[in-house]
Amino acid sequence: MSALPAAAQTADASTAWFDWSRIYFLFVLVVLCGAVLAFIVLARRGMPMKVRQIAGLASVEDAVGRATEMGRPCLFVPGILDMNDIQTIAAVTILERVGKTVAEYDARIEVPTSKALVMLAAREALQSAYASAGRPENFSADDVYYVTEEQFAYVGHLQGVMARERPAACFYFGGFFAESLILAETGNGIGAIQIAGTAQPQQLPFFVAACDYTLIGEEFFAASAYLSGEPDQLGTLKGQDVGKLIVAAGIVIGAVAATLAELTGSDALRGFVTFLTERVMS
Amino acid sequence: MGAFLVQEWWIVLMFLASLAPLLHRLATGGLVASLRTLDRRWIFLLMFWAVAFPIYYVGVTGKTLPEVPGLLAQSTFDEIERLAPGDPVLLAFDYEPSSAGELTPMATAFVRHAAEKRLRMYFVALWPLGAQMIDDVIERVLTPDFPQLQYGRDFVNLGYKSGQEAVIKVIVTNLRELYTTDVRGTAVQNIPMMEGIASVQQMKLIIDVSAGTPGTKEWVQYAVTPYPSLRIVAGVTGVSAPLYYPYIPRQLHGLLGAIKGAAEYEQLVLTRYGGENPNPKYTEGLRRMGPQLVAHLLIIGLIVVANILYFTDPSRARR
Amino acid sequence: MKRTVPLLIASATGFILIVAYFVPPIQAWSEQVSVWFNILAAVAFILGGANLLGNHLKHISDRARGWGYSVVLIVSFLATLVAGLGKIGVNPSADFPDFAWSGTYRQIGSPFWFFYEYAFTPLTATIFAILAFFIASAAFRAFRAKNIEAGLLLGTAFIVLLGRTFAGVALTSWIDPAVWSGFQYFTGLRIENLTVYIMAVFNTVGNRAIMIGIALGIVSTSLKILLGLDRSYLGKD
Amino acid sequence: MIAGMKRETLIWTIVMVLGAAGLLGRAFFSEQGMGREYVRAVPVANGQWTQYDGATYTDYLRAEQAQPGQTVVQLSLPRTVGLWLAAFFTLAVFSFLWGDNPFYRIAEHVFVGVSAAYWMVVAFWDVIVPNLIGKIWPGVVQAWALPGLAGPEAERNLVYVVPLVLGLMLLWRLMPAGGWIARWPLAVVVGTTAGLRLIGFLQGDFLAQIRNTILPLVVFTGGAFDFWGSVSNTIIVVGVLCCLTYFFFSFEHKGIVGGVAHVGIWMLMITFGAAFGYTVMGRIALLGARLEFLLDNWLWLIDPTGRRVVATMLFGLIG
Repeated sequence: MSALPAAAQTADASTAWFDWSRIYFLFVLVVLCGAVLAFIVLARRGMPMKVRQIAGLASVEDAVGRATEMGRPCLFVPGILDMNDIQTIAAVTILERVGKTVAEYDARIEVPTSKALVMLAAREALQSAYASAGRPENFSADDVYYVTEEQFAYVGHLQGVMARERPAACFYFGGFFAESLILAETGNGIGAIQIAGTAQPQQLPFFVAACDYTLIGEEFFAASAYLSGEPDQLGTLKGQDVGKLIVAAGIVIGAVAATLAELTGSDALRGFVTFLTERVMS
Repeated sequence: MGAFLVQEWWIVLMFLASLAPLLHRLATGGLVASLRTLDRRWIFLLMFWAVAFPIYYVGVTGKTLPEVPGLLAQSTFDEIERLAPGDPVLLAFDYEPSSAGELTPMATAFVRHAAEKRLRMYFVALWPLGAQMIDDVIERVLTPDFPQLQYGRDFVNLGYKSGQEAVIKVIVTNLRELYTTDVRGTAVQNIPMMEGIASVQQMKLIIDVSAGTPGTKEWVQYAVTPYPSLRIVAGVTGVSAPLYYPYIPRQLHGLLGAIKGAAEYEQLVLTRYGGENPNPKYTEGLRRMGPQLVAHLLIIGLIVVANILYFTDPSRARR
Repeated sequence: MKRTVPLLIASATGFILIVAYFVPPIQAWSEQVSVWFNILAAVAFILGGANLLGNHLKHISDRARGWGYSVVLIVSFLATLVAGLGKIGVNPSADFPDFAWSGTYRQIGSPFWFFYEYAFTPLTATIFAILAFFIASAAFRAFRAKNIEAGLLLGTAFIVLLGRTFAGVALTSWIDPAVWSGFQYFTGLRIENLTVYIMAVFNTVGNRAIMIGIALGIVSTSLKILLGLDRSYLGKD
Repeated sequence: MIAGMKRETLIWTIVMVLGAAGLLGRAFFSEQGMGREYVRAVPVANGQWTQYDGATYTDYLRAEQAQPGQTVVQLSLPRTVGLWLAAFFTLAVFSFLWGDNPFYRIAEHVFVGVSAAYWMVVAFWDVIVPNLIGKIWPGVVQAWALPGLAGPEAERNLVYVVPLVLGLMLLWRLMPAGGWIARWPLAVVVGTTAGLRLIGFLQGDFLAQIRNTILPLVVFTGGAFDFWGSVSNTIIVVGVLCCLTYFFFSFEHKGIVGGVAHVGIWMLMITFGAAFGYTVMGRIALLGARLEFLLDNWLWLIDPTGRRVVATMLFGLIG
């Protein structure tokens, strides 16, 4: 159970067709994915999927509506990461949902990107949004454009765009780093409604402090499901909840066992805790 | 201080003149009412002076604030101090110019400390521009102050490799699979100090200067966690420091956070090796603590004022 | 063909990589794929550059508002590009003097280096630095103890800020067992210790929960992509 | 009120312009002047070319003192122009804090242009040449840009035809018709991302964080009950559970669930506050570095690193 035999085991496994040291991991993977899949199936069979309100998402439509009234554009920033990050892919999915609202309101949305691949994907998403809103003719590929790879040049450009075009609604979804507060404070200076969502823990404080609504971590990934309102999308959220229940159960069982082991000094309990942490969760 | 203000009267004059309109408005328009409608550009201006004035003061007089090293800086220092001359250490420079303001003082102090200890230094970079940062520090510290140290014998710049954390995973078991040459194009087998170095595991210590991803977290996850005999200390930016606390002390053996960490560590290195009149390049962090203090006090003051305004706001009760 | 095939491609590559994690002979595939991604991203630069050029040329030919700035942009873009790709002013590598192209494109003193050193570097660092101003204005506006949540946010930030300066340390240095022996139970309240405690306990709690949540979100998002439920990036036919 | 504002702004602007002019004048007409860059000529490759390394004013004066009229350390006109450009860009970006203006827009457009091209050049020389062309046609790059390529690195690897084909499909976007083919490489990227991140996050973050949270609520250190250790562990375990409750999507935040979720939000807020406080440090350091650039490198008003030490000494002698 120490580090050495485990390493030896891995070495043995390199010639086999299955890495047995990862069997517990496979188990965890199957359980978590299974929970999500099960709820997708249940949703398709018509089970009602009720989820709680998330204030930030309920206000997306208001923000777009306000922009329309004021005759100003919306700004959508998909973060500074490339398509090899799930946050960016989630942002593109959210863009399609937000874009649909924009198309329905006949508002204008501008999507500057920092990566060429993101530009391609965002164009596809926005075009499809306009099509599903029944306004394919209003889509303009020029609204989604590439700026530059460099983080701060991109931010400098966004600042300029905000100061000049004064968007009434700003959406920041994706992977953000130091630019989070620059964007949020510039947006605040022009009086825009700002909704942000990211999975970069260290940037959340700035969005929380300076934006009107912030989706924290998991909420950000849930946004596309919420905005779509489709039953099987909502089902995946229920699946995630089951995942959290499993986590909570694991922590409670583990902590109780560890506490008892500490109090009683029982080797069996200690062994169980070690098995849990070093084998199952290694 | 008084003599400084008299001698540099013009900066005092500019300070007062630039704030005169604000003071005028506060005096005539009512203190609380004016503060409530304060244009944020006045805050920007205050911030400017809070940083510019101490820099000028420190720059002209050369005085710095005394620094009391904290626990983490002390353990970082001890990790390097306990090594013996000739021990190999890996210096990973995972940052670029945009964070150089915060990290250069640490990089300088780390390299100086390692050079004073006569450790063998292997430089690598996981960020494309990290290789340039390495060259900078070699040119700034090793070339002028340690001319007896030879490239290839005492230190080597292995340069940047793309692949982010995948690089760590590979070099922790086999350094030469990725690093076939150094940054100058010399084959690794022709570099004397590479003899006997097959992987990162032979390093007595990993010193990481990190501005984000890939960086300290990845070194901890992919090098130290699977090979617990490895030890690592890191100098990181203020924004990323909170993320690393959970790894202390089992997976991360020393941590310098932001300019404060740099200043504390500089103080330790100076106390041990400094001499009376240290070269200014080794006190960069200490110098920066002056503006740091005034700016922190300004922000604290702003928060206090904002809350007084909030709690005395008559419209608050109605809401 | 336009949408089904890519969907199948995405699912297949994703599932293969998941399986590869458990099958030792093909575990290295995941690293291979990362290298491929870097190549694709590099090729995509051509698309990005073409888009940038096209946009600003259009601005100029339309005489759109502020078209002069587009001229500035295009000139700086092309100048940097030509200087870098052409390795203008770069000497061959000292080890291979006969190979004209063997020098490094970053050579100090070359035109490309000039753009880097005197435009790129100061601009990056300065845009980064204006964050200090925004932190001050955000602190003044947003850090008001309107409710318990905001109060906690501001209180913690306050303690950490104070603890990181020499003033804060001086403020609580009187909690010292040497002053009164009873203080030995309260040294944890000294501001520098309080900071470490906050970072090690509360900060760990928050970050941990956020990270677990994010991981679950990523699992479910990835699954939706592999199942073809999330396919915005492929557009409509 | 508006008239008052305007007068205020006008006065302020005049004061600042006068101040800036005074500053420039003071720096310019001082004994040593301001804002010049020097270089040192170093012969390379047996004198076939000359390389120009950066030098300080101190170096120049020393060289002149040793041998008047020498040509090794010289004033560099291009670098002096560069320095002034850098100062202009710095001030132009700061001017955005006042409001959008033509200077900022020039800086912004230059930056976008230069940086877009910069990263294209980096991608070409660091990725396309070694990792694509070099893998498929190693002979070509060997004869052209990478003569040092040798060993296993120099062997042809036809697997790289796959990214080449995918790349060409991507570029098909530029063609008038059939742009949809670019969706294929995009699908490969998105599919691999989904697969890799699914595994990566479950293993790296998810399991590791749960594992670290399995802690005994009661801690004994050396046989004695450790009160603070127990409190910390209890806060961590209970806190993580409360925060997880906050993230539940199935229940409204009401009743008991609401209460627990609220404790979770409090924990998150403390986390955010701590991170905010920590970050302030780093950002102020960056501002300090920029202001130091203006005062030191450009205006030559302060000299913390001794670039002009001899200068003052010499002039002191003359004066």
